[in-house]
Amino acid sequence: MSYALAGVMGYFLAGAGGLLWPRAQRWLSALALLGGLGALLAWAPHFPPTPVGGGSWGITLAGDQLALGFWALTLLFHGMALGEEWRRSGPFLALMTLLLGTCLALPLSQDLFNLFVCLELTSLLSFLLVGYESKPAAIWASLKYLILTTVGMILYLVGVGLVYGELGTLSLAELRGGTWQWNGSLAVGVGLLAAGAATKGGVFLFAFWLPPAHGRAPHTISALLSGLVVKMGLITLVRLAAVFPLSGVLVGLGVVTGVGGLIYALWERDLKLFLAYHTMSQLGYMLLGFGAGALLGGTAYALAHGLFKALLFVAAGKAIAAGGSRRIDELSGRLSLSTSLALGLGTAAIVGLPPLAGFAAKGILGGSLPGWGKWTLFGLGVGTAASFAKLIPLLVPGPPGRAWRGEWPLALGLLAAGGWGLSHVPSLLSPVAWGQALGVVALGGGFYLGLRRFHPPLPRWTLDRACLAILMGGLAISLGLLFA
Amino acid sequence: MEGQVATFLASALLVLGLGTLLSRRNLIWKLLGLNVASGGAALFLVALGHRPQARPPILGWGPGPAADPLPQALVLTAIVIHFATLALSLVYVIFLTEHRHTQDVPKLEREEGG
Amino acid sequence: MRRGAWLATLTLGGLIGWATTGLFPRPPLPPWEAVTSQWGARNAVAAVVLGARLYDTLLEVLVFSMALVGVRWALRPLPQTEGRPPVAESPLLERAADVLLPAIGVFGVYLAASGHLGPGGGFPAGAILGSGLLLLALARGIRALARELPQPLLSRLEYGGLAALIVLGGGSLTLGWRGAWLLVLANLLILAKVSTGAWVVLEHFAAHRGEV
Amino acid sequence: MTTLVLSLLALGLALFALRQRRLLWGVVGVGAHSLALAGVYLSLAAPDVALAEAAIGFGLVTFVYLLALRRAGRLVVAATPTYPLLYQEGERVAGLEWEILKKLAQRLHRDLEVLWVPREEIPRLLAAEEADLAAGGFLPAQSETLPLSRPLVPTRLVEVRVRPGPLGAVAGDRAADALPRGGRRFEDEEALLAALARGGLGGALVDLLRFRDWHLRGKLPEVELSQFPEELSFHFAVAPGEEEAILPALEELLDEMERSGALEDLLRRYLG
Repeated sequence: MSYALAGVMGYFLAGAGGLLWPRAQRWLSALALLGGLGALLAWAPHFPPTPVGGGSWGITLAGDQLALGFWALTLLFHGMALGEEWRRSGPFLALMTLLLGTCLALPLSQDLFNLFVCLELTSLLSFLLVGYESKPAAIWASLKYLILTTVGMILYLVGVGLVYGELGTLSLAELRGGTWQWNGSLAVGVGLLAAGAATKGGVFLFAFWLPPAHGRAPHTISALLSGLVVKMGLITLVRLAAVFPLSGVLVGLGVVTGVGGLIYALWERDLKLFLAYHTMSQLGYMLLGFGAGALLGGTAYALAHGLFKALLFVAAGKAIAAGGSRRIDELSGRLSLSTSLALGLGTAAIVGLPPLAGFAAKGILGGSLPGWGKWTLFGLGVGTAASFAKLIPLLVPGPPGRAWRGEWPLALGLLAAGGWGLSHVPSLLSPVAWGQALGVVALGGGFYLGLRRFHPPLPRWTLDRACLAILMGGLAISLGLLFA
Repeated sequence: MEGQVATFLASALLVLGLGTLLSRRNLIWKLLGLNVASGGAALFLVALGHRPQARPPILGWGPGPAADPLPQALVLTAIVIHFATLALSLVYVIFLTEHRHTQDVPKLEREEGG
Repeated sequence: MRRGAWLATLTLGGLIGWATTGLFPRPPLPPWEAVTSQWGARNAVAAVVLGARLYDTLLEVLVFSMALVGVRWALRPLPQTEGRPPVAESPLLERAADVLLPAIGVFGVYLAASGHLGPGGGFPAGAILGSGLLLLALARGIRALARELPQPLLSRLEYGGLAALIVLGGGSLTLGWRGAWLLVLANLLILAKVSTGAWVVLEHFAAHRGEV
Repeated sequence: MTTLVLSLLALGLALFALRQRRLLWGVVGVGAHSLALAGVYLSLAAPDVALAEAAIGFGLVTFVYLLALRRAGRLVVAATPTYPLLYQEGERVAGLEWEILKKLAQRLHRDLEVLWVPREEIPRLLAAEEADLAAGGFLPAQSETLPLSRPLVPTRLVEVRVRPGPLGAVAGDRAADALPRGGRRFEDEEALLAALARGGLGGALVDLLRFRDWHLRGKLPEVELSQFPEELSFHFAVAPGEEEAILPALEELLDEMERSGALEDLLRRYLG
């Protein structure tokens, strides 16, 4: 564990140093990446590591598979982001290093309040990076993000109070081992905790900050936020669910998020907003997995989604820069071969085409779900394919453009993770599984052709409505837990 | 008794703050509401750490039971975090005011899109 | 919509209020005196903030610093207001500033350095120091003073304090450092960080101030 | 007991602050509330938290809010020049309503801007939210749907007779609705006055204030006057989208001005 902590501290030091000496920030950031890799290699073999901290008042930190997976993802993202943003001026890289450091710190945390502080740090850094280019639309998205997550975090803080008041400890590790009584106060407290984490974790009805924030950010940041940062809220939910009886809540939220995000994504024309809504929908898969107790399935999906969504966002950023428009129908034929290729690879992965990571992750997730879960997964898969059929015209390459930079760690990661998944789950190698995957995609394409001309009026989520949704959602979870 | 009174105050402040956040249109008013609500959340924690006739949890500060130091420590952290988010959001409000000449949320939503 | 909003918040508040009734009367406190002295403190809150949960405090200081970076960065493209200072300049105020400046400095440092013994600590001390200095600086014309202050020194103090705090936190967490020296050092570092930070925030806000 | 008293104080201050109309009072009120909250912390045996709340929650936060208060956007007033309510004097705008509008803009933290338009344009501009307020002798009958302020200046309709013949009125005015059979509507008052001078019109139906304006400007020969008994008054009208933001502040301002006698002074100064 000490190695892991040293790795985290290395990131923070590199960030602080980067703010102090702006010229050195990219080298410091690269150094932090090396340190992080070293720390990962040092602590991964001694698995699971011994927890540190705890005791009276202390913070318990522990590593598990989830943390290990997210460490690997974070380091891969760091490589991608350095490749993309090596030449960016201002404190960008230092802030990004700090954000990545927080994403390393949060999965280790087993303490309710420490999770809160980590979440706040990721939020604050995200606000800064979303509004980094000082465009009014991005600043507004960032402010919306700020206000909504602050509401969520206020609920979370009250939840911390109730749980601490009832149980007298903040350590989730201690609660998991100990004996305690479930009662009304605790139900309300846990409900508020879950609502706060859901707000941060991009759950539908809780997180309408997500589409504008992810859609308006600089494209590397969109990739980071969608692929990594939004899952920090999800990890918090998983940590809570490991102690408290939240699995029903997670499954419910998963279905709502999966379907809700998909409905918005199906008819969205703005490329980055479309991907942002899709992030919501994909978070539903993970919630479903975690809710059903499939920790490995959920984690695998979270990691795979991180890879392909980041690839899609990076490619989308380049497509928008090259095509001069954000609208999907105006971009066709204007993208370079490398951008088209990246978009194509990401799309193939997200719809679950073999042998990429998306296919493997869906297979692992599906294998650990009960029957109804498999059917939900199937439905969501068809919807995903239907909505991504919009991108097919973009796959026709236009004039040549810049070569790959940040894409290659992601693409390699996609292939490697896919290969790893396939080699560990032999059933995925069968022709039946491959046929099923192709069938889902074909069905989705058919749906797209049918739905293309139909435009339902979807409600717009203004700040006030989104805020009210958080409060109502918190109320609903609390009451649900109270009467369950 | 004091603790219970303070938790009720905290709930009332939460209602007041969040209600203001939802019902006002001006951004600075919304932030003021958020400010009051976060004060409520902080007070909530401190109130739960209180014991009847407690003294501050400092060695040598008289006899009798002490208040729980842990929630107080958490609140210290939370107050600073809330100040940090507030300062950042106010800066963003200044930015939007200079560029869009309004602090009215519905107008901003119309201009910037959802 | 508005009525619904009030109804929802009221229900939520009611639910929270109801949930607290189950928590009273509060159970007795586990013994805390021994742990406090073990960290080398007399103030248990300081022992938690700077000892047992120094990691949280470290992250919190990071949050604070990031807000400062944001204030600087987001206000950068906006024009600054030149002209009349918010507080009228007067000889009396200037004399008062000369007398009060050292007093506030001493008070801030004392509050921070004694934070592990009694109420105080780096954060409030930094806030008092930073805002007190600024209030007095307003009397002298803040732009002039800001130009005189060496910016590199300020940022070195700010980020250097942050880096030292990270080292301290890491050492305490992984190597088990503890003792009164740790608390005093942490408080002073936080003081340095927060007072420069408060100064920077207020100075930037004042430079772009609105109508008050 | 101390806790109870301080809690009530903190709650009362928060209620006071958040129900204010003026942002400045809101900020000051929330600051005072923070100070009371620090007192509550002290009474709950949390001196550290009290100190932090006083230094950060009261000190820094209030400071930052005060420095961040600024004029947010514009308050656009659609108006027809009407002496002495709202008119142009060279480059400057002046008038009774202008004095009130200036105070309102300050209170709402906005910059004031006047859009000079013909009277019948006003309801459309307000509905399209191209303007926030209507002023310059706005009579309630000009639109049934717009939210209105309280009556500002009382007036009446008068019939101005120069010779026998049909009556005329300015379109969009209350007077135009009250025209008897055979009356003619004119696009603006200059057209009406021209028609009167040419002799094609027997007289006009106008409100008292406009009549007074014409009289002062020497636009009318010797005339015969008859007044209608109907009481009318000028108002401000507010754009429907801004009703919630502007109308209460306006009413509050008018209340205060009435109480302090400032409104009466203004009326005396401009209307004699």
